[in-house]
Amino acid sequence: MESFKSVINYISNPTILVTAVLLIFPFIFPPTEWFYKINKRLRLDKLWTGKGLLVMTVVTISFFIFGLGDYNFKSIVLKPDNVPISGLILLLIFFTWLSMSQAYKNDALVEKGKSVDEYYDAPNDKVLVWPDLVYVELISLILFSAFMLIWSIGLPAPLEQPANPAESPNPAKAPWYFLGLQEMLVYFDPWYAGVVLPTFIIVGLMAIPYIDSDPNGSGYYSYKDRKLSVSIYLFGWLILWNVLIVIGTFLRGPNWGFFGPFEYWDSHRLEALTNVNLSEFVYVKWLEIGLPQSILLREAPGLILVFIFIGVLPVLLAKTILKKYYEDLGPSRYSIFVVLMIFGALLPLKMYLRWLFNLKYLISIPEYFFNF
Amino acid sequence: MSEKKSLFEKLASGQIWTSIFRGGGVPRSRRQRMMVVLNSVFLHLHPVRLPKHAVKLKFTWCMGGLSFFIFLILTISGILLMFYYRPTIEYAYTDMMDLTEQVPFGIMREIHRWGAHAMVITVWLHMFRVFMTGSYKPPREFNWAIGVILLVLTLLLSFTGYLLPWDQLAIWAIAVGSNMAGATPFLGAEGPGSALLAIGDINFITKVSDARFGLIGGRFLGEATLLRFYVLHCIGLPFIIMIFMAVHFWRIRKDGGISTPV
Amino acid sequence: MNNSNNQERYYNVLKLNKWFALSSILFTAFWILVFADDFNRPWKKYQIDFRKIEIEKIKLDIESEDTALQDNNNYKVLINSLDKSKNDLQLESAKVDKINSELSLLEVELYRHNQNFQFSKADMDAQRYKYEEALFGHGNVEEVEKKYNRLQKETNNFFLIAENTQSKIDDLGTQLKLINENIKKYEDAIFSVTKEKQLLERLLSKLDPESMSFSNKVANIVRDLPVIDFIDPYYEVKQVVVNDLKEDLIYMGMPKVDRCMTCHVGIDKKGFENQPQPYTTHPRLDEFVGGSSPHPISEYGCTSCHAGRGRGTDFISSGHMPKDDAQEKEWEEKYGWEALHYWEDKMLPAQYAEAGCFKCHGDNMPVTGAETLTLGMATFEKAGCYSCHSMDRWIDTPKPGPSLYKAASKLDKDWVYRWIMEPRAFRHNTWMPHFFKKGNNRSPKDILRSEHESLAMTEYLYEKSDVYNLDNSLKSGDPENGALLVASYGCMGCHQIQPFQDENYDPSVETIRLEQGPNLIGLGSKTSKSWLYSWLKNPYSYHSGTKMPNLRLSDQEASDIASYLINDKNEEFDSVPVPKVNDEILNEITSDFLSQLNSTSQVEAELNQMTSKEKLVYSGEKLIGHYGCYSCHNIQGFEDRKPIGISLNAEGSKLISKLDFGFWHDEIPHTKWDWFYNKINEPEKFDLIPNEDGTVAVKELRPLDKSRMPHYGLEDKEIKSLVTLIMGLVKDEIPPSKLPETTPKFLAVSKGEQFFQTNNCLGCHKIDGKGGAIWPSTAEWIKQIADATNAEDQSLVQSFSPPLLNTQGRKTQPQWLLNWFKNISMIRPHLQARMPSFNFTDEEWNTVIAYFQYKDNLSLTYEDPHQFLANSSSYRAGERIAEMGACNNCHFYGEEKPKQAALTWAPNLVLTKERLRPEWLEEFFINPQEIMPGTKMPAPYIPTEEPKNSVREVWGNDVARISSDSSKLYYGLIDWIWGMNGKKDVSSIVKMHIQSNGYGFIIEEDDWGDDEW
Amino acid sequence: MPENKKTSTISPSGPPPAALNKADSGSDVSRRSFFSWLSIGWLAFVAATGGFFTMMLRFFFPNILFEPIQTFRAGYPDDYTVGEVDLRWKVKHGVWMVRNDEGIYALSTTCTHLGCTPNWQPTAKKFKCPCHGSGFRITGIHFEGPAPRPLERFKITLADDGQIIVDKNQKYQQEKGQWSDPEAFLKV
Repeated sequence: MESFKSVINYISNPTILVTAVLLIFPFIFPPTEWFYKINKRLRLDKLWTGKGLLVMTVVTISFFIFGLGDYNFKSIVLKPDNVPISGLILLLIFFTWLSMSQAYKNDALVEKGKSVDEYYDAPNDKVLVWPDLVYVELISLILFSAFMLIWSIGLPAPLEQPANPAESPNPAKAPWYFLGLQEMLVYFDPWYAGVVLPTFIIVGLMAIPYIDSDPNGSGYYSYKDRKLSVSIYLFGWLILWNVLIVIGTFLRGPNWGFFGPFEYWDSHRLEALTNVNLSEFVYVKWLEIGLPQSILLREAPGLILVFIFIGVLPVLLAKTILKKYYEDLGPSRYSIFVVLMIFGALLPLKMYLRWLFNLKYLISIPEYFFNF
Repeated sequence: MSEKKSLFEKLASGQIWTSIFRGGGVPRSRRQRMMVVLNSVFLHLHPVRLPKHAVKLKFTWCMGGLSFFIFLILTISGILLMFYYRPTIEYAYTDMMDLTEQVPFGIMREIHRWGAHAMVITVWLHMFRVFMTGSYKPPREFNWAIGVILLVLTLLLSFTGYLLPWDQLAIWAIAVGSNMAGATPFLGAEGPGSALLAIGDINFITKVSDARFGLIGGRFLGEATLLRFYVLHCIGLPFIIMIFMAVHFWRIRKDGGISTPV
Repeated sequence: MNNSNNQERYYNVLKLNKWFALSSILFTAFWILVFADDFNRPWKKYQIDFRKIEIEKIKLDIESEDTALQDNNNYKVLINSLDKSKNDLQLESAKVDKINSELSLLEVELYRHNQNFQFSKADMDAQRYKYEEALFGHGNVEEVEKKYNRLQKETNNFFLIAENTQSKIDDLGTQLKLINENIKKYEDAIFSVTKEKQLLERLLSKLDPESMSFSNKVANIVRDLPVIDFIDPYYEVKQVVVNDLKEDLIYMGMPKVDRCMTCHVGIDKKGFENQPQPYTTHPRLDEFVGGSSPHPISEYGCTSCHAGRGRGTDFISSGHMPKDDAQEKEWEEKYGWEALHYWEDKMLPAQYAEAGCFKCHGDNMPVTGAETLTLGMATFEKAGCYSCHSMDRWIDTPKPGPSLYKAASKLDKDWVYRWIMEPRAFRHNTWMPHFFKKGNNRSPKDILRSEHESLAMTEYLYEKSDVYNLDNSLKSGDPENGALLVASYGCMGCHQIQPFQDENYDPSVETIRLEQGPNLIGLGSKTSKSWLYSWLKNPYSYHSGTKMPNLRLSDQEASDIASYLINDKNEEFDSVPVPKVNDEILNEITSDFLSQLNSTSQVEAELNQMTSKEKLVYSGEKLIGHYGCYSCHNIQGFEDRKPIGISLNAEGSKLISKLDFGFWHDEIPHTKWDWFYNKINEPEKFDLIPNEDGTVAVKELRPLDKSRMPHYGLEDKEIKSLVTLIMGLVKDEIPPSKLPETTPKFLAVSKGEQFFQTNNCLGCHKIDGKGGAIWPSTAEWIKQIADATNAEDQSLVQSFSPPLLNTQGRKTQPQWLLNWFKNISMIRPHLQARMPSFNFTDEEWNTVIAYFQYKDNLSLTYEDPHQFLANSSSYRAGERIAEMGACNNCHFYGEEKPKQAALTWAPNLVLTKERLRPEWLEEFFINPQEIMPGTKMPAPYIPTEEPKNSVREVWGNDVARISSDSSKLYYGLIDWIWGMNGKKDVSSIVKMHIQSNGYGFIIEEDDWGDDEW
Repeated sequence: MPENKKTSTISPSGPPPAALNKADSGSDVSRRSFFSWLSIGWLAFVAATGGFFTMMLRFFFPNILFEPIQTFRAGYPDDYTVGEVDLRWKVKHGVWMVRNDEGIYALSTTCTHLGCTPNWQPTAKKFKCPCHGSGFRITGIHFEGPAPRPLERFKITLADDGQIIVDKNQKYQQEKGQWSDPEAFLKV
């Protein structure tokens, strides 16, 4: 039992968790034909059958039930504001399954040359709204209201000590839906994690219909025809966003240190902070000449690297791997798409740089609050 | 039939009823069923007829509808809470305690709080569903963008409401959030580039003039912050979100109703 | 037309475009106006002006600093030396460069080593946690421990390396420092000389655009531009928030916010004293506003004293109020001034500004520095306002008027009638107010009724009067001697004999002291000689609570004084006829009161039953109740009555809407203070109706409904002082942190001050320069017994007046003081004025003693008596000093009379050991003038400055041994005084001497002075 | 619009109807004014709207603030002795003022362990926390006991009149390398 817990504790470490997710993800949600074939070969599409749902649900629920036996797990999961997130996990599993199972079903129908489930022969196939839709809606609303009532009775809303601006709780956490952003603060400065990145997310989301110009797959669940777009979306939303929220909520304890779900939140625990800026790597560790006085010179390595990543890489990609997309999308759509992708990719990239090299910042100009 | 009308039927054919419900009577015929939707200010959000799959819960998950419904729940419970809550740092916390313990049906606070969480989740899932069915594709691109704005507004509504209990949970969550505003490039006192906006010895982006100040109304979280968040939460953001919701719903209909396979 | 119809148009779009453009332009223009309007704030011009004034001042200051520097030779020398050492440094530049390059290399190294150390330490710390966790049972101890030990070693190693590098750097740094030492030295020295100037220049560069760099010049303009003037404006609203002082919002208190300094920019800055308002410095920066004053602006704000609307930032909205009509005119022209509507708490005009002091310092008397308020409090107390208007502050103060329990034995009945009718006709400066012949009861009919009312009250007083057994030992007195005694025994500390009003009368706290007792004129009309004699012999036998003390007069003395005082009669007053009782009017008065409780028929019946006398007594009692006579006087049958007036506890906070301006709303400015002024000046004013021609009519009121508040005939200054006090009677709740600290000292001192005030101690004594109201009378007496020249000699007047009480606490032994208070004996042999015997309780005397003690920061009641050895060397030294100093010239040594004339006599030194504290004596010896300004006592001469040999020769060995130590010498003197024995009471000797030899005033020439000593 | 074009091309070929001609010339004039009026209109409208939004924005930055004042005036540099810890602001403001050879810094009196207030021990030249024995040197650097990091320093500047101003809003932590900030230390 204890060893199982410590295994869970171990593998829920962001390093391992994120790596695992990154590795497994493309096989479950294949972005390209190649992955798709392997997905089929590994019979991973079985996940989206009734049995798959059963397995996933049973595993998740039994994990929760098992976990609730543990004091530490219980005290975190049952914190009133964390309860919705547990619910969210279950809902996500269910709705991912729901959409994917329908998508795979439709894919199969399309493959057989049949029309998809949602296909209808306009206008004959229409039904009147009254009473079918209105009634269903009414029932949903009543059920939901009933659910809200029981939820409200069963779980009192939290009210902690009165506000004390002089003493911050450890850890101080943002509302759960922003914990993804707060988790990014570990790797980026607030100007990026808190301002620029959210702006990119919002803009990126709004830009989706303008970048994904493929008219296929409108109005019905499908996967095969939209592999890349769906997998990118699922990666961004399901993984980056929700997994970071889960990590931020359940696995971050005092001093924003990592704690496994069954670990005690010991505020005395220390983590060795040995992070180094790129400029220090270059000038102090390798060249042993000390940091130059001039800021530009000092940060030159980082600036060059970032320039290559943002300025040169898209061009290179357009010429090589992404040539097809470049041609499909045209220069303006392509550049928006690639910039968004690149900034999205910065996050995992920076994570790994931190984990592997203890890299603090690529560019560090604290004089102007500019750390990147 | 004409001899023996039930009480309800009598009522339904009377002047009062017919003046209120244009269609009159129980909608039985196809025409009546259409009219009932067309003639109701509330129901005519819907089209009269729909593709079959649009009625299927399996397809819609009812998440958009639920989001709107929760918004209504939050509006009502929020208005009720406003009767007992004073947004000052002297009273906010104690009013919250009294709401929990003394106010009749103080469960309104739980409904409001959990409703808020639920709304974030339903809006997310709604977006998820819309993406998975590819419903953002032309001609619905713009409505997707509106939807994204609605998502952001939902998060902001929840975020502004988070401060109002004025407990440790509230102010530190907002502190974490609002400190990020202080790091806005150029416009935040601790953001990159703000130091460049200076002439001579005068710095133009300081703690009393940056984005964070505009958000929280002070250098620290305090009275002004609480009031600002309260006004935004109760009036400002609901006002904006309602405008966008109206556009969102309007555009659903104008963009050809629920998305269908072409 | 046709065309547009085809396009389904009604309006011509081109026209609409024009309209659109025009309306948009209008819209934009108005937006610009909105911005201009918002930008244009009334306070800005004051800040702009003040900035100019400030720049001018700093420039002047810099100029004067410059001239000072130019005259400073040291400065020139320093500059030269600095240049020289800089040149010297040039020679060593190679060495410096070498060190610098070494340093930069080492610093890189140190950076690396430090980082290694820090990272390794971070690892070690993390590992230590793991190690401890392992010890707790989570993990493999051995493995973790091994790693931990390895890291520990590594960390230590890195630390040593880093430290080593650091010490190398330090060495080089020291070398550099040594090379630069001289330069630094001179630079520091120059800096300390020019610091003032540099500061001023720095300040100027922040203020004066001409002294700014170009970019700052731009910034200076940009920062105050519209819209962005929130970022870091120069011109801004300044404010002070005082959370624990509350703005009185009638139904609740809100934290005080004062923005006065937004326009009064210089209020807390020194050096703008001569600028006009609003730029001037606060006139009492040491007391108020200043950061180190007891009332710093950050903790008290402005309106907590001055009142007004502190949040306002323009002239009108801040609630400025003019001090008089002229100022009102001026403001109306200059600012379009009008009174601030809807704000109760308007700013106090200059003459009432001290009202603000009362709410915190009301327990003190006097309120130091607040002359008007103090006069107001003294007047309030003297006039006995508190007895009708009950007040918490004066709840324990005795009634101000004389007791009338035994009135019949004291007063002539007709006199009483006339007195009630018109007190000031008998005594022009009496504090007994006029109830009759006021504006609202001046008609012949009213006067007739008033006469009967007076008769009735007189009748009641006589009917109910107790018996007083007169002292029968009255002798035939000598009025001339009586007059002399009155002048010399100290009567004039509390009384005056002033037949006529002084034309230069200027009411002050001092003049009120002289009115503690009545002006002793016309006593022959008022009372009898035998009563006066009995009263003088023992006032307490007549009324145990009287403030008049017992002067321990002999029978002869008392007879003399009585016969002197009784001689004065007021013939004019005596000639006022006493009317016969008119039954009709008496019935009317009686029935007015009877009908308050009874029906008309009952009243009739009652009236018919009563005799005329019964009616007089009955209505007399009712009238005394009606007019509230019992509030000030002890009157039989009114012991438990409550006072008739409203409480004034929070009168200053009363809403102005609750003050009835009657028909005077156009004549009297609509302010609280003007209402109060008029109410005090002419209490019946609001019963009157002003006519166009300046005459007044009286409102239609029944006699008992008329305003009863009596007329005091006060001077303008007195009324203003009273208004100041009343404006200070506010309900504000002041937190303890803002009040004067209620230390035992504070409590004792304020209690003592009040006791002194109530009992008029300062009528005779002077303490810290205040009091001594008796001095002019003393001078008058000296003129009588000597001549005008002597009377003008202030030191002489001082020496014949009751003693100063400076340092009284340090001076006397408390136990002796208490005994002496209770059993007075002579101390100053030459003094005629005598300390009277008061029948205070021990508690009251302790109030006085505690006041003295705490005032002098002493809290020890019991002290060891001074120890000394008679005939010790020290004692003998003292003896010698006394001899040399000829103490015997003035002081009694027991029975041994002083050598000089009685004029200069001083206390018997035998008394000293039980009376004084040696510590104080030493202080006194060192500088008598400092402690008792004007004293005749010289500092005893001691030979501290003289060479030992000559001291030995002249002063003897005992003094020489300690001649360099003044303290030892003084203590020798003290020892000697303590060793003195002999007769304590020398009063009979003194009496005999003065009777036979007189005082020995030097009448012809005025060469009496310090030279003799 | 194309109609207009047509008429103007037609007109030279035949005698144009007077009315049409009139309308044409009129529309030519008004066309020019059409652009100018409309553009002026829009320009003004946009400016006015800009004014409105500027007002909205400015509205959120009040002219006065009601925040507790965290700064205090700590007298003149000369009031402090070199090498000594000044205790005069300890109780009122929670600040130790220390002057060394080069300048003055303001140390927070809050122990970084659990927030007790250490005492300055002049003989041992250290701040010693009475709660758990943490020790700090005169610089504020911790050297004994459980304190995890050095004491914090406050922002210290010189006012225009030469007085020291300590601003407790701004903290400088040594472990973050902030002590080298020019405002963490007042050079005298």
